[in-house]
Amino acid sequence: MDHGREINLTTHIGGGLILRNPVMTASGTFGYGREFSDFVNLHHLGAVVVKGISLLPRSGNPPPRIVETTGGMLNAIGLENVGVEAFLRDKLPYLREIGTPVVVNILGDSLDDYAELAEILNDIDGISAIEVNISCPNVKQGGVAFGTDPGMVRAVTRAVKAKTSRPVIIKLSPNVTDITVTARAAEEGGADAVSLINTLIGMAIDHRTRTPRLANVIGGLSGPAIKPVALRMVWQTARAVKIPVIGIGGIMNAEDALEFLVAGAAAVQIGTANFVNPDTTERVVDGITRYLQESGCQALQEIIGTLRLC
Amino acid sequence: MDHGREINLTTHIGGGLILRNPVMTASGTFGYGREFSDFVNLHHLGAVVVKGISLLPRSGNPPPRIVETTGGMLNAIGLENVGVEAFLRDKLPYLREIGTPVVVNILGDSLDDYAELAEILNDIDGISAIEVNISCPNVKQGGVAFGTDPGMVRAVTRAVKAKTSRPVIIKLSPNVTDITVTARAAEEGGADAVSLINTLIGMAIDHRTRTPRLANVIGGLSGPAIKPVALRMVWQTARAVKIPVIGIGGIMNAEDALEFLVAGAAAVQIGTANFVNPDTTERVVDGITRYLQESGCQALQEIIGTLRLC
Amino acid sequence: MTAHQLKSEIVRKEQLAKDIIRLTLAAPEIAVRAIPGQFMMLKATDKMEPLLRRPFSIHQATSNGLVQILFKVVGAGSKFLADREQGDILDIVGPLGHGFDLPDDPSANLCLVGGGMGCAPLYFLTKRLLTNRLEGSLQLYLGATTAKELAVVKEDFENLGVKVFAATDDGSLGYHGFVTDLVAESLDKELRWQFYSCGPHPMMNKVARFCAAEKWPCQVSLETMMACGISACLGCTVRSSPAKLISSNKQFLHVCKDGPVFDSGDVAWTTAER
Amino acid sequence: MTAHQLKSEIVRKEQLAKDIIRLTLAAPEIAVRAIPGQFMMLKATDKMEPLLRRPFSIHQATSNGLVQILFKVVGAGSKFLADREQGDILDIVGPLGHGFDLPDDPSANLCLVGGGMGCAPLYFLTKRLLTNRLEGSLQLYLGATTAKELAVVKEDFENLGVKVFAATDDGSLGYHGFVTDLVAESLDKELRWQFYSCGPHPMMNKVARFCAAEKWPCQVSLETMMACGISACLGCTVRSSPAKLISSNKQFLHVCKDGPVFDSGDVAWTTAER
Ligand SMILES: Cc1cc2nc3c(=O)[nH]c(=O)nc-3n(C[C@H](O)[C@H](O)[C@H](O)COP(=O)(O)OP(=O)(O)OC[C@H]3O[C@@H](n4cnc5c(N)ncnc54)[C@H](O)[C@@H]3O)c2cc1C
Ligand SMILES: Cc1cc2nc3c(=O)[nH]c(=O)nc-3n(C[C@H](O)[C@H](O)[C@H](O)COP(=O)(O)OP(=O)(O)OC[C@H]3O[C@@H](n4cnc5c(N)ncnc54)[C@H](O)[C@@H]3O)c2cc1C
Ligand SMILES: Cc1cc2nc3c(=O)[nH]c(=O)nc-3n(C[C@H](O)[C@H](O)[C@H](O)COP(=O)(O)O)c2cc1C
Ligand SMILES: Cc1cc2nc3c(=O)[nH]c(=O)nc-3n(C[C@H](O)[C@H](O)[C@H](O)COP(=O)(O)O)c2cc1C
Ligand code: FES
Ligand code: FES
Repeated sequence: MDHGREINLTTHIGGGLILRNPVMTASGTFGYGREFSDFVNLHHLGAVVVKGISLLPRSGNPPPRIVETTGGMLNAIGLENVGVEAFLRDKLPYLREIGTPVVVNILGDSLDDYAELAEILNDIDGISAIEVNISCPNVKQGGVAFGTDPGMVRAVTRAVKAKTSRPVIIKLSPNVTDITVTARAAEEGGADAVSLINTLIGMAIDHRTRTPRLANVIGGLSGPAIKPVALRMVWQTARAVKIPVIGIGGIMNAEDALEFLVAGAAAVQIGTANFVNPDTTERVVDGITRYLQESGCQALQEIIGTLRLC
Repeated sequence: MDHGREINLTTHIGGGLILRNPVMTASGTFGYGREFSDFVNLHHLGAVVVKGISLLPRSGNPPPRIVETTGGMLNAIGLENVGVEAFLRDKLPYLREIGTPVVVNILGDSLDDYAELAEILNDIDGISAIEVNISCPNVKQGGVAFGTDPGMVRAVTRAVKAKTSRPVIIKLSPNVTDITVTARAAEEGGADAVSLINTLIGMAIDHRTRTPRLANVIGGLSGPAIKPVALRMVWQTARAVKIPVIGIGGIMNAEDALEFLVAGAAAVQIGTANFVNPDTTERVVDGITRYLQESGCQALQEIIGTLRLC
Repeated sequence: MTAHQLKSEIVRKEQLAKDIIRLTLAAPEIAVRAIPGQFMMLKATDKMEPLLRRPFSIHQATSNGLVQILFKVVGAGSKFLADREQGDILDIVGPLGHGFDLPDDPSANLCLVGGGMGCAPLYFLTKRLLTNRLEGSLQLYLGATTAKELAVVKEDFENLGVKVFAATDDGSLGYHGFVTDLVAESLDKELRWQFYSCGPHPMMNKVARFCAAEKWPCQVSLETMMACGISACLGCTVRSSPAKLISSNKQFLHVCKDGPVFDSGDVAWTTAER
Repeated sequence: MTAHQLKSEIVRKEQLAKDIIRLTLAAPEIAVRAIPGQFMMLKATDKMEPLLRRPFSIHQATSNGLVQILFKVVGAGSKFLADREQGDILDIVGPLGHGFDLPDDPSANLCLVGGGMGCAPLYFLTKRLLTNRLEGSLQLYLGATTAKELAVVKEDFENLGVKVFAATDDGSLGYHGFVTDLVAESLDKELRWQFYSCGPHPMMNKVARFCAAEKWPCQVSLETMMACGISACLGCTVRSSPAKLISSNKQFLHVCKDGPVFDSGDVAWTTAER
């Protein structure tokens, strides 16, 4: 075994975007990148996905916003963010300097919001792709999440694609009966890739006070508890669509990441693990590299989607 | 505090069925009751729900059938069971003797299977209710699970109700976009109660061998990892239907059970916890009793559905 | 601000009371930068449960590269830490957050009020205040439920040459009652005081109201649930006070970044959300 | 069959090799009923991870109410158990499963073949076989990767007055090679043997094939993933052999109930599913 051997870790995540390695950060768990500069060499990451951005700043939900559960956590941050203007002014320049591909995660209340955000971001230098968070309520249509209706998924995807020349990644909600249906809807709408999963909707109660543990009552479940569900959905989706699939959900280490890659993910995103160990992303890059060296692979592509069913 | 004080733990779970306490066993995790007689006084339970029964015996899936995950486990037992005939002959007599209400969980490949099972069981003494597992593929309709389509849920419920005078509990699948839709479909079909959740569909991969850890590739996720999702669905469902809701999913102790009761469950079922501590069910009964005593309640009903939203 | 993730050796473990532990950790990079009021996030398991790190105030940071935490066992995370022994390695991240602002004026009169484990950061603060050659008076109040919880730390403060006004809920040491009542009864109201407080939320709430009434500046160290401690999760919010909302246009503040130490006038003292 | 769930004290802990531990547990209810080849399910955490109990063979059960397990640290569960100390309490369930069938004929020639931790139940079996005043010959083969893993248990068997034929993968003790090859080379094939075997699947597979060829009866102790150990989860299946399928009409057998000890001819020796 030649441990010094160079491994080709590059991976295509759609729309012509090639990452130097498959390890991305998950939106909302890595701030705007800078927050992790003490712990991670940001140059070593495949891409940084920033906290979800809306047209206007949002202050989010009242506290308590987070609660720990067995093997996971619930969050009801409420999509707090600085808004696109402040993001471009205060946050993007730092990331642009780093040079690692920046993926901007966007969210909105209506098709128009998404379209407008896509248009604004299209003119900006230093943005490699747009990731569309469709797990938000469509305020104009009764508050049902965009991501649970294939028609709306198609429409959001089209609306964003129409306004941008950047690769568009549609981030799918796992709170659906059949994720391959929404994945295909995104593909039909012109998505360059899909990423999944966003959080599962969950809840926790303090039985003594008989109150919800989150002010928002319900929140999003993330962390290792959801990994089996995420992996299953990634595997199903990778078989159902032709565009690249980015795997997310409960990835804590390189072994977990490899499971997603073997299941068919072209890249992975790391979320909750950043809170547990702020250096997780870099460690996962190292761990994948080591595994490939040890298994005699030359390139990451040799393992993607190689799950053997007997 | 008078710890000796008698608490009224009785609870209605629909169709006139009253349990002495709200603690039931979850199907497939408690065998046919007898397996736990060394560890639990079966007289102390609210009800025993037996392993899912089909018309003919089933041998189930090839091994490996189980794998542990963070805070949970995946199973792909494949509905192995002795079949209704052997159940009635070899298993039911023991339970009948115990006298604790017996709920028979049934499963089938078609509407006719369910109807036939309901009819067979209707004539039998010592069966308090029928629980219908609708997380099974409808073989005649392309293999989509009955439980994911509201139309099929309504149809199965009607088919079973038409053939039995016993209370019918429809056991809902969590692998749906909106559980209140299938819950209402069951209610419309005439269900006396709904129980939820069945397992979430998940998967695990051995990244070294690049093979699935379950021979069946996908399996059902259970245990504390899924509790937040289960609790959220129970809460949503309790607000959406008028029939009793039975809460299931990751209940490990009395505190967990109380969370479900506060969220609106009329009773709870305990599954995976039986494997971890075979005496869990009895301990949960004791723990709920102690909690009610300590909070000065006279009856279980004083806490059901008492979640305060601020 | 630079933070570090370190594998840190436990060089000393002290069991101060039944459930109160003090750990001394070798963490030169943190010790050299730490400011009183700052905290660290400690990994409180070698498994996935509890999943998240746990925040603990820096109880002391010494020039020879050591930091201390003083904590009470309240759940699984603190239990794990309490079960570690000398020589064990802990994974720690720090120093984090915005600490106490030290007085510019050396003649300021300072009043420190700690309740329960709130004494932890106040010790570091007291030491730092004393090194800044103080002319004004320094008054220290510590409250606890019972003598056993207070005795050891009281002595530590006294060894710095500071008089401790003690209050216990059960009267087993010092004043019988709330430390805040002791403050109200015994503090010289003729002077102008700068308050520093850390302890249970209702206690700090009282301190804050008291100071607001007297128009004295008051800094409080708040606690919330934290997932990251490094301003990435946005989970650690408290509501801004109406005044702060107007001045900053921010509805919420983040304890791990804007705090844990705040001007008491900047935060909304609603108890409902806690 | 009656099983018990007990809080059982560790009365002795022995570190037999780097990763090999023997625990002696006070469990009178289990000790009095245990049959060689049966196992216990041990709770291997005080938290939720690992969630499930772990199965371990009964290595010895004594008339004074003690049971032993002998195990290797391979993951989180066994690590937890290895970290327990004398005086700690473990939550155990047992005795479980169908053990070895002892020979009816006191003049039967018995051949025991253990590999790795497979020696654990064979010790209990050997003791029990010896108490049944044996006329026939008892031949014992033990295999391990290296001398260190074998040395201690070998001595224990020898203290029973049994000669141990040892084989190690690295040749550091006894025969250099697989224990199955040693059996094939050294066993007197003129006699009729009853085999008892426990060890890695491929090893038992070889033993089973060897016995099938010679038409000798052979009992093997199998391992699978187990969630409950008490025949409730139906997770611990192995495939029936074609013969067994025909005779019993059962496609699968359950290791925790039908086994862990099976007639080697009853199970399908496919390795693909493991
Ligand atoms: C900035 C900061 C500094 C702190 N400094 C100290 C200190 O010096 N000494 C000390 O004893 N304690 C301190 N705490 C509190 C300490 O973090 C909690 O006691 C600890 O996290 C509890 O973890 P657990 O797993 O033992 O308990 P859990 O079982 O998690 O919870 C027990 C109780 O602690 C609360 N709690 C749990 N996690 C947190 C969290 N991440 N933040 C706040 N509260 C929590 C819960 O609401 C619950 O009431 C501090 C908290 C913060 C935010
Ligand atoms: C009836 C029976 C008797 C056993 N007797 C002994 C014994 O006397 N001494 C001994 O050292 N070991 C024995 N084992 C194996 C022992 O149960 C496993 O080594 C142990 O469960 C591993 O747990 P872990 O958490 O340390 O490892 P994990 O991290 O869970 O897994 C490590 C390895 O052990 C395997 N494993 C995990 N859980 C189980 C399980 N429940 N059953 C079988 N294999 C598993 C995994 O596939 C993996 O290869 C026995 C197993 C069975 C089924
Ligand atoms: C605190 C928190 C905030 C999040 N914010 C966002 C967000 O703004 N936009 C988004 O698309 N996903 C968001 N997510 C979801 C994550 O990006 C990720 O999809 C999910 O957490 C599952 O991955 P994990 O298990 O690795 O955390 C957030 C998750 C957490 C825990
Ligand atoms: C091994 C196993 C077998 C199961 N078999 C059945 C079954 O036959 N019928 C059914 O309706 N549910 C079955 N379930 C689902 C449980 O009844 C329960 O709904 C689920 O496990 C969630 O509860 P828990 O987290 O408490 O285990 C099974 C679950 C497990 C773990
Ligand atoms: S704890 Fe994560 S932002 Fe403050
Ligand atoms: S381990 Fe559960 S049935 Fe055998």
